[in-house]
Amino acid sequence: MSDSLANLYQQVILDHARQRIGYGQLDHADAERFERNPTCGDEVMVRLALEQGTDRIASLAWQGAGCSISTASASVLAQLAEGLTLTELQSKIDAFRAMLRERGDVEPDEDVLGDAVAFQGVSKYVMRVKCAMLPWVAAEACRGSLT
Amino acid sequence: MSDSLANLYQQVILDHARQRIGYGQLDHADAERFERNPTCGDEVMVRLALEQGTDRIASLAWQGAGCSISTASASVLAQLAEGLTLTELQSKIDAFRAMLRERGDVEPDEDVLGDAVAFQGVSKYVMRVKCAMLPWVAAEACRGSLT
Amino acid sequence: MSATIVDVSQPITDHEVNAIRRDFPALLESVNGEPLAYLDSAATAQRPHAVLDAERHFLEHHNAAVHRGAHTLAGLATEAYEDARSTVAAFVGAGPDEVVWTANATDALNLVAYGFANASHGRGGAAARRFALAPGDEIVVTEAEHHANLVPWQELAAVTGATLRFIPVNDSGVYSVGDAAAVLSSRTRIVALAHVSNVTGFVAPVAEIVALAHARGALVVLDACQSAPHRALDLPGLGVDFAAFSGHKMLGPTGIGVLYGRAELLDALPPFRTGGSMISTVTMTDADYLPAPQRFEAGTPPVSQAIALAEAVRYLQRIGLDRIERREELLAERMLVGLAGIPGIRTIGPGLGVPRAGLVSFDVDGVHGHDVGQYLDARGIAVRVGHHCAQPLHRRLGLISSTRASAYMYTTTDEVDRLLGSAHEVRRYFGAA
Amino acid sequence: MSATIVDVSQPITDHEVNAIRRDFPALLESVNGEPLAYLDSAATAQRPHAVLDAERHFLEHHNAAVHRGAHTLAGLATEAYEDARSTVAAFVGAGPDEVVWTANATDALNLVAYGFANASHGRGGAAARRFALAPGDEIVVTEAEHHANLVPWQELAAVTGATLRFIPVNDSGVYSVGDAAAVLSSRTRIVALAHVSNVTGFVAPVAEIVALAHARGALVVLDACQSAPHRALDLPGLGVDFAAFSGHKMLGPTGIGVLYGRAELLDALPPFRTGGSMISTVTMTDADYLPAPQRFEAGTPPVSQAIALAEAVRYLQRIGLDRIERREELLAERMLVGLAGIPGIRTIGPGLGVPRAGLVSFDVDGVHGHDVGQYLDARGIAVRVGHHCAQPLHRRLGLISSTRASAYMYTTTDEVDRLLGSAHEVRRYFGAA
Ligand SMILES: Cc1ncc(COP(=O)(O)O)c(C=O)c1O
Ligand SMILES: Cc1ncc(COP(=O)(O)O)c(C=O)c1O
Ligand code: FES
Ligand code: FES
Repeated sequence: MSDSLANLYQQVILDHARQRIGYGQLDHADAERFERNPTCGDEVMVRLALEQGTDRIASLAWQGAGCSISTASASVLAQLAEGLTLTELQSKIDAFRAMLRERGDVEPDEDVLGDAVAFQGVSKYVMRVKCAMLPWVAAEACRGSLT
Repeated sequence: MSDSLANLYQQVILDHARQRIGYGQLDHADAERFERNPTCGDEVMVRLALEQGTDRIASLAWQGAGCSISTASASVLAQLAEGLTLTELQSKIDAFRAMLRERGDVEPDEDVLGDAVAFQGVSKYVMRVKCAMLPWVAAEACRGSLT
Repeated sequence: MSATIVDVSQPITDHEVNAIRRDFPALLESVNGEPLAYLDSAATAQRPHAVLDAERHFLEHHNAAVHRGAHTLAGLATEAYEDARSTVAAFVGAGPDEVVWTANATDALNLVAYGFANASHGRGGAAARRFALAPGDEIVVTEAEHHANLVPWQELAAVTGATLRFIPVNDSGVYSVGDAAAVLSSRTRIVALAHVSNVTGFVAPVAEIVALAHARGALVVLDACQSAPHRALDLPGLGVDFAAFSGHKMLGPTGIGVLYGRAELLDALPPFRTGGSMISTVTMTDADYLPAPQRFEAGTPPVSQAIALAEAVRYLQRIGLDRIERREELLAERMLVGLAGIPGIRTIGPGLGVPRAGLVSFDVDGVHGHDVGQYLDARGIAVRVGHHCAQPLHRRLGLISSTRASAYMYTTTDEVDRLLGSAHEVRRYFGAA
Repeated sequence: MSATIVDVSQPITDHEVNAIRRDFPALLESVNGEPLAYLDSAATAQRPHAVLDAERHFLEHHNAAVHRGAHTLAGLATEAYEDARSTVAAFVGAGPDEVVWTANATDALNLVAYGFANASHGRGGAAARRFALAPGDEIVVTEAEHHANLVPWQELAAVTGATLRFIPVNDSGVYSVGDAAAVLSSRTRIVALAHVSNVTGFVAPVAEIVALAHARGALVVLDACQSAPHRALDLPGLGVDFAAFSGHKMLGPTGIGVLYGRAELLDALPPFRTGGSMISTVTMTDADYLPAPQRFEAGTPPVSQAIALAEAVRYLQRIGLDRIERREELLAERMLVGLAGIPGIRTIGPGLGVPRAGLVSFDVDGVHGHDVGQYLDARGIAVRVGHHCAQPLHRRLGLISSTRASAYMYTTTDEVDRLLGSAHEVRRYFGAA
């Protein structure tokens, strides 16, 4: 059992779930999006602020209640997003989604995804893929509203 | 196959189905009852006339459309009923019903049932028991309305 | 089935049928001392080992409640269940979100009718307003419908004040596109028709009627009960808006039916049954509904039945729907020619040369349907007698009941010939000839 | 099951459980390298060989459409199907005409709610007028209901103008007869309640509430989903007017549920689904309905599922419902004591010493339900996490979700202990302790 569990709950994930990078409000947000997983009722609000006059992300913040996977995923996302252009953000979202859909068949690129590669193990748990995607789906919608 | 078929369609039944004793109207009826088998749509109207001032059946007539079993059964009933008191009629109806419910375990009494004993084989065909009972149920209701 | 499939445009051969039959345990039964000739597949089909095994395997190894659990079995069960939906959806050319599991085809048709009724009662919000009916609106069915595609529309008309009209059939029990055009109008909101009649075997001109209906702003509901099991179906290609069929007529289980609906319509139609698994948020006073198909699947769905049905579909695809259709055409022709040649027997439905499904209904002059059925049964031949849930059609044809022999991919030429042989004798036996 | 049953008042012993388990193939599965501990029977139960075999035997030898055929197989199928009805009816103390097959319990509850709705829309003639609701009438449910016994009543209220009221629960999720009395009034027309809560395990004071309701002229609808599988039921004895339960929670198949209704009421309630097999005469404009139960069984019913469910009932009866109830009481107590003793774990529902069913739901402070479920699953323990289709109850208890462990006759003491052991560790693992 320990194998399968450790594969899903990588230490990075457990840590992020506790640290919650980017948890909170923003003084000013250029976009915000609320997402909900109807199966479990988990919710996340993602807010995004750009560096003035650019399409570069100044800060991504989130609030909500969810499982350790969705929480850690939001934390990782907030960490990763800062300083990216919206286009760069989208390519990371695409890479993250591709990794989760692959069921672990392709080795994810740590240069692109950073801590988010820890979620590779989630791809084997169909019911949890949605957990991991939840904040990223919200961020993708934020980007969509800005472009 | 011929065994099982001959057991159901006794020659007496096939003959009665063609002869249709008692088929038609009555000039005057003391009671009448319409019965319908909702599964197959078959219908029978049974009419009953008493000898004036008595409870003795002068005549039982019927009309309707049905299978050979229900038709023969009406014919046999009409033949049997003439001259019976209403109480005697009821005891024949009871004996007929008992025979059909027995699934052939008890030897029916030909003195009581006459040609109707030919319906013993019907008792093995759950779907056809209703066919055989149809006119008798109508006759029973006629009797009920007169007593 | 061990037969090697050669040419997909050719009917299944007699030889292949013999191989196919070994997959169906019930076909080995004897009845009244005779080998069973099962000519009642239009009522319910028999099931191959593969289907029985698939359901049992699921129940012995992966059984769990779907969509609600986080544990491994629940995950496996959910995956198998949703894969089954994709398989059955693809079978009729649809997307997985366009397929709703129901209890049977009747339930699927009621789901649509109640969706309209609920919309008419103001349920379902703005999106559902397009389904609301009122006096002046018309619902059109044909005179040949199965009660399942008639009575729900009568009820819908009764509770909304809409008018039910019908496309009449001729003395053979069939109708033309022109007959339909004469009844449809700009008041028509719904046209409900059978793809293949379960009594006459008539194949409806669906695409033409869809064109007529859509030109008048009406939606088309197809009763595909007698087509889905027997011919390749492309529902989006046909253009119908909703369609219904049943598992048990296509080698699958009872307890499951399928509603197809165009995605856009399903997402707007108000729910039918309400309860668990079809809501997102529930308070004591209110509930929000999930999108289709979940919004129509209240409570624990027919999980093992869905998995078995997907296996049935795979079995049908292995044999080939076109080859099944061809084979049944040949059998229908043989029945039709044979029966029409027997004095005192009148066949119902399209004549020779007109496309028809693998079934023939007939009337035996002077012999009641139940006696015909019983006589054939004594010879091991299982046919259906009665009104086949189509009383108005029988009334129109001057009949109370008829006898129906229906074939499937596993029906042998010999079985048809046994039917014909016995049909020859039946009138004499009952003294009608 | 080879165990010899000794004393019908004693709980099933550990030894007997081991024998029983051999009848259930799915209990032999491994999950993540650990033997499966299936503690999710309140969602769906596993099926014994006897039930799987009975269904398969029917399908291999007697499969045919019921009620419509005159041939031998159709007769055998109809007989088996109606015998199954009698068996299940007797199981709850009812007559065969008081039992309607439905798709699941949710469907059964919707059938009743739609019966009232249709009566309110003027359907069903004079006999149905007693079911018509109008503004001013009240429908009463409890705050602890499963969505299946809540949302249909919300819909009924919405389309009739009736008001939905509820019996509130206390901080443990339970309510008293007094709480019910405070809500019921002469305006109450329907009281709908669960016999046993699927979240708290609370056993409702049904007889007392029936007395209150009947004194006010209201009808009582019982959700018996969590009682019928686990304790002896005498529905006429309890006095309820309608009751619903599902096959899949009582060792039987999915795709079948049961509605019980007092004969007099069932014969007066307007139909729900319409179509074949539930009518006597149909014209193009109108239909006459058969009496109950047929009038509620439109289309091809779940035939093989009914036969399997009857076998499940016989299996339950062989074990003994009282002994099952006793056994589950012991297991519930063990779970309750064990879980309540773990720091950071809060159990929901009645406390020790109060009757409860064999299930316990709990909240783990600082750990999300899905993480709890996943953690247990990695140890082979299958539990349910989420709102268990009872969002209002969870909201009332200040929770979004909970973890539920539920036992059945085949649950071992060891499985409960494995649950308790892992529950001890879960907070530490996720850094919450
Ligand atoms: C108390 C209760 N009511 C109703 C239901 C609904 O049963 P089904 O999903 O079988 O319709 C369930 C089970 O999910 C339940 O536990
Ligand atoms: C044409 C047609 N429509 C509808 C039905 C109803 O199907 P089911 O009884 O499976 O709901 C049938 C079969 O009985 C049918 O042949
Ligand atoms: S369990 Fe809800 S998002 Fe993870
Ligand atoms: S078949 Fe209808 S009464 Fe015999």
